[in-house]
Amino acid sequence: MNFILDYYNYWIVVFLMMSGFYIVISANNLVKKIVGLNIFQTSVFMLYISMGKVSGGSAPIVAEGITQYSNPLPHVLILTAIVVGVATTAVGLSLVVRIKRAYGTVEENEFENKDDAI
Amino acid sequence: MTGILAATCVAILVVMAMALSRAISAPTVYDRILGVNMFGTKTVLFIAAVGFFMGRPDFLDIAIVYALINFIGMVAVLRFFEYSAPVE
Amino acid sequence: MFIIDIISSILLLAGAFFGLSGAIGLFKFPDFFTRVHAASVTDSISALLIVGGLLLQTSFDLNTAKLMFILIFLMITSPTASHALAKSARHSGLLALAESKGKPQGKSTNG
Amino acid sequence: MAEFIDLVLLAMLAITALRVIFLKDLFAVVMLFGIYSFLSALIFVNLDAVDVAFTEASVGAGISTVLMLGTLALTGRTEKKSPHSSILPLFVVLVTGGALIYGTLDMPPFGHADNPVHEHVAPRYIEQSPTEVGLPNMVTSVLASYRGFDTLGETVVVFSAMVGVLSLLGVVRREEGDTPESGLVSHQVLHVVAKLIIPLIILFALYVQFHGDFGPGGGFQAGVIAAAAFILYALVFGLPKAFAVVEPKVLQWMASFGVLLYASVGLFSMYKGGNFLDYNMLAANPLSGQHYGIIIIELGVGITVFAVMLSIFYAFGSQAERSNVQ
Repeated sequence: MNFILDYYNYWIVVFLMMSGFYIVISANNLVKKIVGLNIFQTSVFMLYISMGKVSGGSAPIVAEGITQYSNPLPHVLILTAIVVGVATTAVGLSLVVRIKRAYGTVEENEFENKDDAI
Repeated sequence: MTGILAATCVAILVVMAMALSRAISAPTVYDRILGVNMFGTKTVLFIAAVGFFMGRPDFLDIAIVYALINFIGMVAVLRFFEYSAPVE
Repeated sequence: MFIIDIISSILLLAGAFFGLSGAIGLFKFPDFFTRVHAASVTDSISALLIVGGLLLQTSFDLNTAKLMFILIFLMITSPTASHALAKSARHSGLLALAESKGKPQGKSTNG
Repeated sequence: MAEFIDLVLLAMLAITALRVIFLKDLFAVVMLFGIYSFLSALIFVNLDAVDVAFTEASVGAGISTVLMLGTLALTGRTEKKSPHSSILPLFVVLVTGGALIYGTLDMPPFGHADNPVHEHVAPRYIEQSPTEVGLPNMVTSVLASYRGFDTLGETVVVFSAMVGVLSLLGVVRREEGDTPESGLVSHQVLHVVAKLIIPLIILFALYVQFHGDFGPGGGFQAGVIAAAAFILYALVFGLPKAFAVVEPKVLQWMASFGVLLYASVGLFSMYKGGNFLDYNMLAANPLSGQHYGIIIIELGVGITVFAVMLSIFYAFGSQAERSNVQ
């Protein structure tokens, strides 16, 4: 039982990561692929934050009467990673828009054999 | 008092789960939006209640952000949904 | 102090009850417009009651102001969102149960 | 209780992710992705990462979802059936997942205070930063002061994302009256409510910007929230009116100004005789120097993020409006 309590967080994170991965490699639509990429990314964030948690700890903002704080370092790394993540998502989506304009479709199997029209 | 707060948190969690199941399998697309919206407002209440339950209610800012983003997301869904309403 | 705790408990529990009844209404009611009705009305009242209950737990500091902000925000946006949603649905041709005479809803776009 | 909440939220996340796999209606996929972001932000709150939750709720659930919806308006809302069989992807995913699960068994157990992560630099940040930097919010201290150079890099990445999106899509300035149907014209109630709400949102963004040293918040979040206010305006009243409020050209200037403001703080501290981004040199007293430095660079970050998010939205929105006219 203790074993499960120690690791369930990581296992669910792996499950989410694999769901995102499955969407990325099996989806035919590019927008859905980007959603899958975001799901994958969020699960990585969750892995980092899980590692930073100290049980019985509190949020790393100094307040009276609190002795145990969680680790602030993963929080900093992930905070900036989220903003960079949305930036890359935006670039990816604008590529999707350009593909739609060039080929008239965003389904992978419909444009993969066409000539380079961009 | 903590017992009451815990009961409230659990009740809100149950409501969130029901709204989520509505958003997952809805008869019409509008029902789905309704489920998502309800999920959002209940999340706001959940964060507020859990903050008091855990004894650090300083983090109500996050609840405010949720309320705000939930509304904007709702407007965005309606706006872009009207654009692409004819199903291809 | 004791009285305030009791009042706040009653408000919190009532809020939870209304929230639950709204969620049940989301499943039980026959057509979309009645479901909007169930969801939006209970949403507002449960937000009012729960935030009200929490307000009594604060000691009139920054948290009180934030809770008031949440309350005002929810009281403005939640009914608006429901209204806009119902209006969009109506414009797109979704019919109420009485109008569609028991026929299945037309716009089933469930994937 | 914390574990129970954590478990319930993780279960909801797993169900949402599973449902996203099988849905073909992309509108529903994007809405469920919004729920997914909200749920992960809730988990971050539960795991004590309030700043991260703040960012995820505003950036992940807000901006990403709006951008995806804007793309869907252009690319159509249903996914066609894939001609490939799903056996091979499933096999790859199962093998990778199995390997990762096997890998987690070597990880330190969840939540123990003596894990390796908590032993290297973290104790120094927790113990020293309130006296060295003088701020209660350790995340802001580490983000803006100890790892200030890293954050400068992130700001530049965000800026270059704007350059990328604008060079791919471009912002088209439209004539007034070109699209009379622009915006949610028939929703009178939304118009009134949006006018009420937008000042409140901007006020809240300013609060987040300048209260970020003491509570959750900071430049990244404030920039996104302020951009969200303008996005709401553009959604309700139409892009041409939003262009009249903030011109796309102005946004490009603002984005560059934010990055330059950040970098110039670093150069100024070098001029004063310290290292790059050494805030101790900014004032006679090191603590107030840290304070000035953090406030100025957070302002730079806020301005850049605001301008970048809004101009990315403008780019997508003007594409969507153009396709609507055709």
